[in-house]
Amino acid sequence: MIAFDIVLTLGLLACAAMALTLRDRTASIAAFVVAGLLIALSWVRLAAPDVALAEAAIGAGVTGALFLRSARRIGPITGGPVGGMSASIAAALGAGGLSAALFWAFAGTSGPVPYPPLVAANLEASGVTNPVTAVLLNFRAWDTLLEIAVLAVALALVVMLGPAPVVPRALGELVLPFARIVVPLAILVAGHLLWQGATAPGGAFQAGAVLAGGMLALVLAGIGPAGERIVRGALLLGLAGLAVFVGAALAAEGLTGRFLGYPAGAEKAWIIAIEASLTLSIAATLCLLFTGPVRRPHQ
Amino acid sequence: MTTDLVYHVAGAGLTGLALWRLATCRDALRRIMALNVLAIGIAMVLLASGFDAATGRTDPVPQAFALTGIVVLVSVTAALLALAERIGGRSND
Amino acid sequence: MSAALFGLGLVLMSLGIVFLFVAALGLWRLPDLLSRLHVLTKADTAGLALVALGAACVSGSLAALLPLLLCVVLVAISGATIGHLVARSVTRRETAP
Amino acid sequence: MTEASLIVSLPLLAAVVTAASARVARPVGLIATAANAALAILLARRVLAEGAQVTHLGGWEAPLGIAFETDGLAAVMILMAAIVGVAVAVQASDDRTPRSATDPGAFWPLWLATLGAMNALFLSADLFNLYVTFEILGLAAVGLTALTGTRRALRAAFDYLSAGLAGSLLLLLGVALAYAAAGQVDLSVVPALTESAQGRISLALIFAGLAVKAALFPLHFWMPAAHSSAAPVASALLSALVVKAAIYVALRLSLDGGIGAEPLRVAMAAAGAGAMLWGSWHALRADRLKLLVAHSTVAQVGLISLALGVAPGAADSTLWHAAVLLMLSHAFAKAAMFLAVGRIAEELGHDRISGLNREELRPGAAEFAFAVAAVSLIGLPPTAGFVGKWVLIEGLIDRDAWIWVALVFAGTVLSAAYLSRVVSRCLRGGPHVAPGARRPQWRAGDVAALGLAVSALLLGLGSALPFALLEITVT
Repeated sequence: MIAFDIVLTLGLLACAAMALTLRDRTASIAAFVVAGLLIALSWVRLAAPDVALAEAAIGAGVTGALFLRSARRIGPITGGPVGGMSASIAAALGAGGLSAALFWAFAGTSGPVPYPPLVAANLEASGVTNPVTAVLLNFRAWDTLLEIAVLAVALALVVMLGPAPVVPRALGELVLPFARIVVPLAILVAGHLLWQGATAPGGAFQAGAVLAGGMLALVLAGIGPAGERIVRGALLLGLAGLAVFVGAALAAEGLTGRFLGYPAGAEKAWIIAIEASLTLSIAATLCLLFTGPVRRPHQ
Repeated sequence: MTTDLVYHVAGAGLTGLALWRLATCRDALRRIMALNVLAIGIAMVLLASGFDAATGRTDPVPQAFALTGIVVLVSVTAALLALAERIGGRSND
Repeated sequence: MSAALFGLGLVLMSLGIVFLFVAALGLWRLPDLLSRLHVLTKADTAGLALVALGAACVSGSLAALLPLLLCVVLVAISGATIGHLVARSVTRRETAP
Repeated sequence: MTEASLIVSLPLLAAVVTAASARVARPVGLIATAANAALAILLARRVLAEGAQVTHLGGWEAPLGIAFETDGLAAVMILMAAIVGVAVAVQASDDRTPRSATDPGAFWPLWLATLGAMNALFLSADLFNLYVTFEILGLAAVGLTALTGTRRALRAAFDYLSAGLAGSLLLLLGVALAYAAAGQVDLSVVPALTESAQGRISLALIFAGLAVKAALFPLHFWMPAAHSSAAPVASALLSALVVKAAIYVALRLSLDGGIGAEPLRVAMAAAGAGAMLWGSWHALRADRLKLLVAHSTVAQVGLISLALGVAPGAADSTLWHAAVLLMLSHAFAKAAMFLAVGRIAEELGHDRISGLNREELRPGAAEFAFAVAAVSLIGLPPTAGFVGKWVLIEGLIDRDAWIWVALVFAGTVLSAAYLSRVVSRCLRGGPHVAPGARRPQWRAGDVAALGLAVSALLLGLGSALPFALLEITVT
């Protein structure tokens, strides 16, 4: 399998290099998305299927869509390189030296010690059997709560900046049936990912991203109700995730005396309930980060 | 030659590639993309460090870090792109 | 039985890879966008379906068949839709003044 | 409920409410800021009475879980954020203050998210968790920069966010290497990191990331534009608080690292000296008031970083206590200064230094607040700036570090020079003010600026309290 790893990483590096050097915006973004998918494959090879799912859905999917949206609005690549050929070569040498140093530093380390046995020993008490979900929603739930806060702040920021909203246009006869198949499937898959996250790869982030994909298919197909009230509802839904998570953390402290300490025996119920609300909130947030808020009247 | 070594090389390579681009390019969108590649490179060396070649398993804690990193990155990318659009858009009117 | 299934799976997967390879070749060699789209959508979908079918045979479980089937269906409909969208935007651009 | 969990939850909840409804944003924001100040005082009292506390979140002990370390240093920083926050909130709640052109209510969720992230950052005892708090802080701060919606502000915000993201990624790379080298990422691992080559590289990467975020010379390139083009309330927060978060983490790591972090401290001191000279030079040449104050932040951050760099870790606490006092003094004085500059610019209609003394306008409360804040920044008695510099120089003389003493003096003289450019113009009543000149009206902004400037003065007289708190620091 080493041969496969080598081919995969070579392809990955080639795609990343294309994404960062091609002069044509669309081609560069396409290379970026392909690189994202190859990275998801790399995560599978590194025995991290949870990360792979999130990378494919968020890293390649949502980020790629965001880039495509902005590329259309910003226009072609402007401004030459900084400095001339010699500056570029100097930068290349510097970056090459740095990455060699990094490789030396990372490859010279001995690998994991304390965490895996600790996670294994406490997995029973965490309420779920997928160790990654146990880390994300129980052992280090505070990290995850703050991560949801990052999403919420990004949402507030994008709403404040008010980029031009994405206007759905008539996209032809095939998009409607496409959406009709994909949207219910997305909801189904999201629900499945969410539920399965407790025991197998999956969870709120992956489910939320898939759900966001379905919602975007709806928006782009121009189906369903649109307008200020829907966007406002999506905004509230996006923000609600953080409120629910903080509320749950405080409620848990009220019950057990420990911030984010779920009551014994009911951990799984708490985790699934938090994850379910996070899924909806993440989906709404990702969707709004793409479509933007309603254009404000004074602009 | 083990799996994690291959990915250590690739992660370090992605990091270097991104740093080179950040140093030599002025285009806003491309810089944002380079930052994304940089984050991917970091996630790759992180996960490769957590990979245990003997058991074929990866430490769940860095997996959680990488997942958090992906979500944080998409948030910041969306904000950066919104800003870039406003800057680019304003110069036209 | 399982050995025969395994062999069949390998054959199907190889066939699928040939299809995908032909699609890639077509993408490289064919002259214009519409004919490229033509190979991409058809040969790709067929290639993927064959690979998935082969993988299902190799794994030999019905439970694995379901997600694979889902993959094939999703790729088929999204491939068709995207092909349609690309072709449409190209014809629009060409007919527009 | 403990103060620690409430003080991190409350601002985040309030941020959600204010983001959801612009109508209730102002009252909710004011109440939350006031409640945060009350909680900060309770927290500090508890630390004084019961000593440092460690809370294991969710009951999971580090390294598996994340711990809140509520000690004297954290309490002092939380109090600092709370006090500056109250003043800024008072100024922002004034209806007549010109605010965002993009969204009138947008200030409050961004400010409350900043507050929540800072409280979380000061309490956190985990490297990866620190990275996540920095991301919230960075995004919210960028939002504050872009608040005015002008093209210049948006461009500065973009540069700020990309520099901030690069800084965060350096930090993350350092954390990843710390994980690879030591297998865990809680702060107790820092001493072990100083013992291996990989660990030292990881700490260097983390410090480099922090230097970008603290705008430490020579990685300060993004800062003057961001701080001078933002709205006054935003500049006050960015300059007084957000920059301090990175300095705080550097201090924490330097204390935890002990003797092994010596090379990093030397680098910090050298960069600090460079920042002091560079920032002062540009402040001397600035033609706009806000730009002068922004460059002065570069210089002052340099002074603080110099003080942290020469402090020999936890063993001898005098020098780093002095550095913390300088941080507090700079937070109050610089916030007062930005708020005052906002008011001055509002009355004059511009912020060119050459046009500060106009015949038809008498100096008002804002000018007075600026002068008091300047006295504190320069370090004249009885201000906190004076006490901080006094303790610093005394400690440096004790160890015969005459070069550093000379640099601190040079920085002081330069700060006196560039600040007197403004103060001399502000406070001259004299013949060139016409007899019928009008006085500027009193506004909430004047009260906030004066309050902060006076706090910086009083802190000098009451510096026993922060010193008492700092004694209770876990290292």
